[in-house]
Amino acid sequence: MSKKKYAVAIRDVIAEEMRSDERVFVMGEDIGALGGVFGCTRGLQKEFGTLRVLDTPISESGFVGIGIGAALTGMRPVIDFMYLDFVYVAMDQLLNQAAKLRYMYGGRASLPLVIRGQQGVGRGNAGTHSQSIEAFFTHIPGFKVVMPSNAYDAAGLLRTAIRENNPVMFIEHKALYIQTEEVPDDPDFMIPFGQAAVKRSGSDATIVATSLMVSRALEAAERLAEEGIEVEVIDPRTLIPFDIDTVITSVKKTGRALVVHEAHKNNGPGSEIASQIMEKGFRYLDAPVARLGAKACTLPFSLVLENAVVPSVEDIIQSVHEICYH
Amino acid sequence: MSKKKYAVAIRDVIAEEMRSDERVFVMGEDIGALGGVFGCTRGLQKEFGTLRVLDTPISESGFVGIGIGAALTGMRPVIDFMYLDFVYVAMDQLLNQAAKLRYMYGGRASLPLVIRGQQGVGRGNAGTHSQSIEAFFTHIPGFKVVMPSNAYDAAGLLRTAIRENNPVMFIEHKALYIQTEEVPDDPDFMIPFGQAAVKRSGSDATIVATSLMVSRALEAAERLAEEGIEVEVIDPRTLIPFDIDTVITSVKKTGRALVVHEAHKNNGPGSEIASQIMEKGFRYLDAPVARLGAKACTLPFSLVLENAVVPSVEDIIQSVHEICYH
Amino acid sequence: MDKQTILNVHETMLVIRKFEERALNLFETNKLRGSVHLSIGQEAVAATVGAYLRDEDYITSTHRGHGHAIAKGARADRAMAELMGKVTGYCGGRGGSMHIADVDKGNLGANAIVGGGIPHAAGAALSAKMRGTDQVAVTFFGDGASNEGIFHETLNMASIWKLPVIFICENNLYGMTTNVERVTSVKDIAVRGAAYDIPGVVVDGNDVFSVEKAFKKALKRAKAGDGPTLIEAKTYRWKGHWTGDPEMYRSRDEVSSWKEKCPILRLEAHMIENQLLTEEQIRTKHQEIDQLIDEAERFALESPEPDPSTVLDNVFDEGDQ
Amino acid sequence: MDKQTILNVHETMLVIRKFEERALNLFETNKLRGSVHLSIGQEAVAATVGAYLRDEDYITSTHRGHGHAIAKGARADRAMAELMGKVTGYCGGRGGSMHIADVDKGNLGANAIVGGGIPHAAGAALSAKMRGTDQVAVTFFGDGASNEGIFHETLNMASIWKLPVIFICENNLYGMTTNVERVTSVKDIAVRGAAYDIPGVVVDGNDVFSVEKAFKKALKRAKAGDGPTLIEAKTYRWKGHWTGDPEMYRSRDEVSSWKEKCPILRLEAHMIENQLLTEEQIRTKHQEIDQLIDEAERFALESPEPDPSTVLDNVFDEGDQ
Ligand SMILES: Cc1ncc(C[n+]2csc(CCOP(=O)(O)OP(=O)(O)O)c2C)c(N)n1
Ligand SMILES: Cc1ncc(C[n+]2csc(CCOP(=O)(O)OP(=O)(O)O)c2C)c(N)n1
Ligand SMILES: [Mg+2]
Ligand SMILES: [Mg+2]
Repeated sequence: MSKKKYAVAIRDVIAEEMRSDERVFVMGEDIGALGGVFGCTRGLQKEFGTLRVLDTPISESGFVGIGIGAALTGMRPVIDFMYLDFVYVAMDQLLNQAAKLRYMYGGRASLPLVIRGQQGVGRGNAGTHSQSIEAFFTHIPGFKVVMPSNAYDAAGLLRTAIRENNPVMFIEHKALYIQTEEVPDDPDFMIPFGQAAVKRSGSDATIVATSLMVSRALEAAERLAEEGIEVEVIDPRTLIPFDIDTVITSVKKTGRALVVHEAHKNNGPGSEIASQIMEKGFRYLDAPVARLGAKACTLPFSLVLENAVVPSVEDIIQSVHEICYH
Repeated sequence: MSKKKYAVAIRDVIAEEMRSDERVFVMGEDIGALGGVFGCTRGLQKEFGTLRVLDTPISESGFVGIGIGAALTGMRPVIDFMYLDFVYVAMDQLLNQAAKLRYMYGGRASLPLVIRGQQGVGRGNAGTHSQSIEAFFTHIPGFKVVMPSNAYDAAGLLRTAIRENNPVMFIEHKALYIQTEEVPDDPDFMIPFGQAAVKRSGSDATIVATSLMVSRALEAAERLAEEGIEVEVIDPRTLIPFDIDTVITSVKKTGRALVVHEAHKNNGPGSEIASQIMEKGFRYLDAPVARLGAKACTLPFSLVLENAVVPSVEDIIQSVHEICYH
Repeated sequence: MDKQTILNVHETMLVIRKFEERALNLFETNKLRGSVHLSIGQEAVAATVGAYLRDEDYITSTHRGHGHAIAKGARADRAMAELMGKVTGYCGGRGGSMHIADVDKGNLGANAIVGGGIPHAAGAALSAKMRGTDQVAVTFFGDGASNEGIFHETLNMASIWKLPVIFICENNLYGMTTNVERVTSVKDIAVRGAAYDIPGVVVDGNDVFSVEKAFKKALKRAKAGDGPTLIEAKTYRWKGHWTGDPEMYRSRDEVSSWKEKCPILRLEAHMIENQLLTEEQIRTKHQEIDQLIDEAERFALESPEPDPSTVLDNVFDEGDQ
Repeated sequence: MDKQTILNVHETMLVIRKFEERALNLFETNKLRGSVHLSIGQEAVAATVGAYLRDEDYITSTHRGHGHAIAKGARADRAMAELMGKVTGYCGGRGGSMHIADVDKGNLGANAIVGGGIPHAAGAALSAKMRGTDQVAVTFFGDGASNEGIFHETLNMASIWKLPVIFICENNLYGMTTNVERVTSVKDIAVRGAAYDIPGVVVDGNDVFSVEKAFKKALKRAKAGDGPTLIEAKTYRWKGHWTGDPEMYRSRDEVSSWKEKCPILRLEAHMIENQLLTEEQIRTKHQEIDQLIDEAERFALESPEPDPSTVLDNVFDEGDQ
């Protein structure tokens, strides 16, 4: 085990995979000399050269397409998106191409392709640099969708992603990069997709939380414990595939559930999770499944406004109260 | 009243609005001489000239952006998308720009902009020409989202859309263009956004269905009536804003609900609707809210496969059985 | 072009022509459905390029892609089966006409999104460069596609990274119903190469020798590590954009003037003149290909429909890497 | 350039320079946060263009947009308030530095997406053409933005429709940390105009007269209905891409050589030489602007934060059309 920052855990896994597999390469904007805006590719260009750590022009649609062509022909690209919000300019290559080609080709091609990027609030970047947009990739079939909430998971899931034969959206969070955790040194340390982590156990309510919201849910749980409400907190870690079994097992016990994410509540990933909990756990539910997500407006620049949009610890506590005293 | 095809109803409203408001113009690919692949702009270029019925190059991202610039400066563009699947190449201009500019500018700008396009199955166009993708626009705030299921609604809602001061996604269905209905001749006939239509009343279960699925739901309802199950069928007509009140009123009566759409079930618009029904109608529910949508795979070309992916009348009947005999 | 290559190109053109004529016929008799875009009249481009590519080289193609697939070695029977959505088709009926692919044989796929396949070829070229092979990638696209942003982005990257990729724009004068001049700011799309420091060259797309000359030069340049070339082949599609197109955007005269420039008749005249084949031998060749297409049609018609219970297969690759 | 215009341009440059120096200072003392991109060193472009635009003309801008906004008439106080997210800011604190807009005054907005604002200017130009006015639209963007697809798409449409729009590429040699040469296939981005039949011209972006000459010509062309012009202004940003940029991608020497080409000092030398202002008068002008910026800072600091209960306002325009 070594204590590592989330960003460093990511960098190290990329480096190790590049060392052990010549087909792995990274491409993106400002990943070379700078090592990425968040340091996730720091030092790699020095070690692997300018071809395997390929600085691109500001041409996201084009370079995602180039990554697809490379993935179809024997390479394993890891594409760096700096801010995930920029995927909008490359959406066709992601959702009409990467997600669909294998299926449309009757399974006669594979696309080992990782798209990495960070999202969320935390740096005052305003509306087009603070979004949480995993729902696009949970809606259109073809991507695995990964959302590590800590350095340990980031390392284990990223290695799985790079060794996976399918397109993976690997969604980091800008506010987590400096988060530190013990990370295994095992160069084959992997966390399988589709296995939720129960971060805290409890008998009164279940919270399903992703990414940055996991820590807020845990903080809310501590405070709720003081009033005698014991909350179970589950981090699904991957949205596609989604470990509904662990969630239902918990709901069987608690009878109450809240889903919390930073993406907009309206038609957000929580809508799917809440619907599945209802479908598979209806008879255990003592209250409707609650959802928390960003309010239905663009993320504002002002910090006081931003704080009013994204779920806070207080919002989570209040929501748990509502489902517990339903 | 005049009997009109859905496509003609759309064409006529555009023409009338162009006659009465000089600021309205249309742009898109092959809309001029051809009048659009589905005839929705037929004859307009002859009447209004090549500037107000502007044929564009195949540059969707650019021309949506040009529409935005025109909308910000006093015009009211109606942009034709031929196949809505092509919005992926223009997603940044839609979701980071059109949806957000007014908010990011502190409300000091308006964007009267209609994006029209058709989606869905029906012509054997395979994976990138058969999708139903309204969920993108219900998730990212900033668009009104309209899904007319018949010529009457298409006319009334399109006029509202063109006179609206906000970006509107006006989502047609390729299989509905030849559907015929009585349409009012009143040049001010408008249907307000956010008012669901109860297409059939019933006491045993509520079906919320959109677009092409409305007719399938009605057909299923007729067949279910034969077995004594009376289904209420609600067409929300607009997803943003969404008329949850009409749905809850129905669920109060029936205690059971099914949501049916052609978009993928996973994280589809039905997830949001089902979650809202649970949140606001939990105590009336005798069964979990069921959802039907396209299966979690790319739309296949083969007709037998396509039919296996999109909800059929039989699927709807089966789903209603499940919630009724829960 | 040596004799054998000429014979190959001639045969490929015949297969494309007759395959598509048959597809049209099957469409009109309701034996196949969906979007079927024919390249009849444009065969010289695909056939000539295909003749100079090896199995290990790559192509990407468009919605109008039957010709490119055949020129890259696709079998008429499996291609026809795909047009009918049959399980024996190249994509098992999942893709249809607009997505015929054979990745193992270097056909990275037709693409129903205009411009969508352009960067895939550049990516295959990057991959070849990274893997240290001498493979070359070719991407076919239309005049209309040259106005999509992805054309611009890809040419720039191909140039700065000196990728072994060849951009072939088949300028058939129309994007759907729209004349290229009405929507494209330059007369020759080839001049856009200069915006990326890429040589741009215009060729007669109905003349195999004109295509050959430019393509060979581009191949040499690509293999030498000097980077991409943009070739604009001026040509014409004889049929409507889609089956059923009323074609009100062009005159009968225009169509028939281009039919006079038929690339197949032109090559056949050359073959006769240079005594490569007699008229008799050409007629025999036509009959051979007719039989091949009959066989392809029979194969496709007799092939089974996909099994609906397999519809969720192959969303993901569940195998080991 | 007549005397009054020179004085205006000089004043505008000073406001931009001092506004941004102050913004940097406020950022470093934690009085403002977020993404703040400074155009210090590039002021000549914005100020000169702004001097020739009327209120009714339009601009669109970028993440590095303070200068463009000020040159189009933005008040320093409301702009500074926006950088602090205050309710008195141009966007009521919703947009921040990267989205300053004043649509009624023709500033259609800064844009945090590289290339995102380019088509908006073309759209405003189309709108002017449709409404029959003689308004002109200008879009500013960087060297990096010229590799985005939307640049290509917009230039093509602007050309075919002969829109009164002027494309101004501020080539400051870097996109973030990346030297333009490493990612751009041509030395002069201006040559890309030819790919759209648009005149492309390179100017010295640190020299107001060089910018003036090209811009006036472009204005004339636009107003005559002859269509767009692409102007590439070679310039340099003195500060890091973002506040805190370690700037390992360029040498101190390079930075100081460009500081010697300071557009403000250059214009001031010209003014003294031509007796437009004395050194004394210039000093007084500087003090005046310092005071303006002091005032702007005070205004911004004293302005209230937005009320969180208003956060859902203005997603939609609920008013009549
Ligand atoms: C992104 C996108 N926009 C529009 C279309 C609809 N469309 C299909 S083919 C076509 C015309 C293409 O013209 P061109 O590139 O010249 O190719 P050609 O059909 O002439 O071979 C259009 C507009 C599409 N498939 N994809
Ligand atoms: C679509 C998109 N991709 C990437 C970015 C991140 N980004 C912000 S500024 C910038 C560099 C822009 O360079 P240039 O266009 O030369 O403008 P400059 O910053 O030099 O003024 C990048 C890559 C972005 N904001 N939007
Ligand atoms: Mg064409
Ligand atoms: Mg720059």
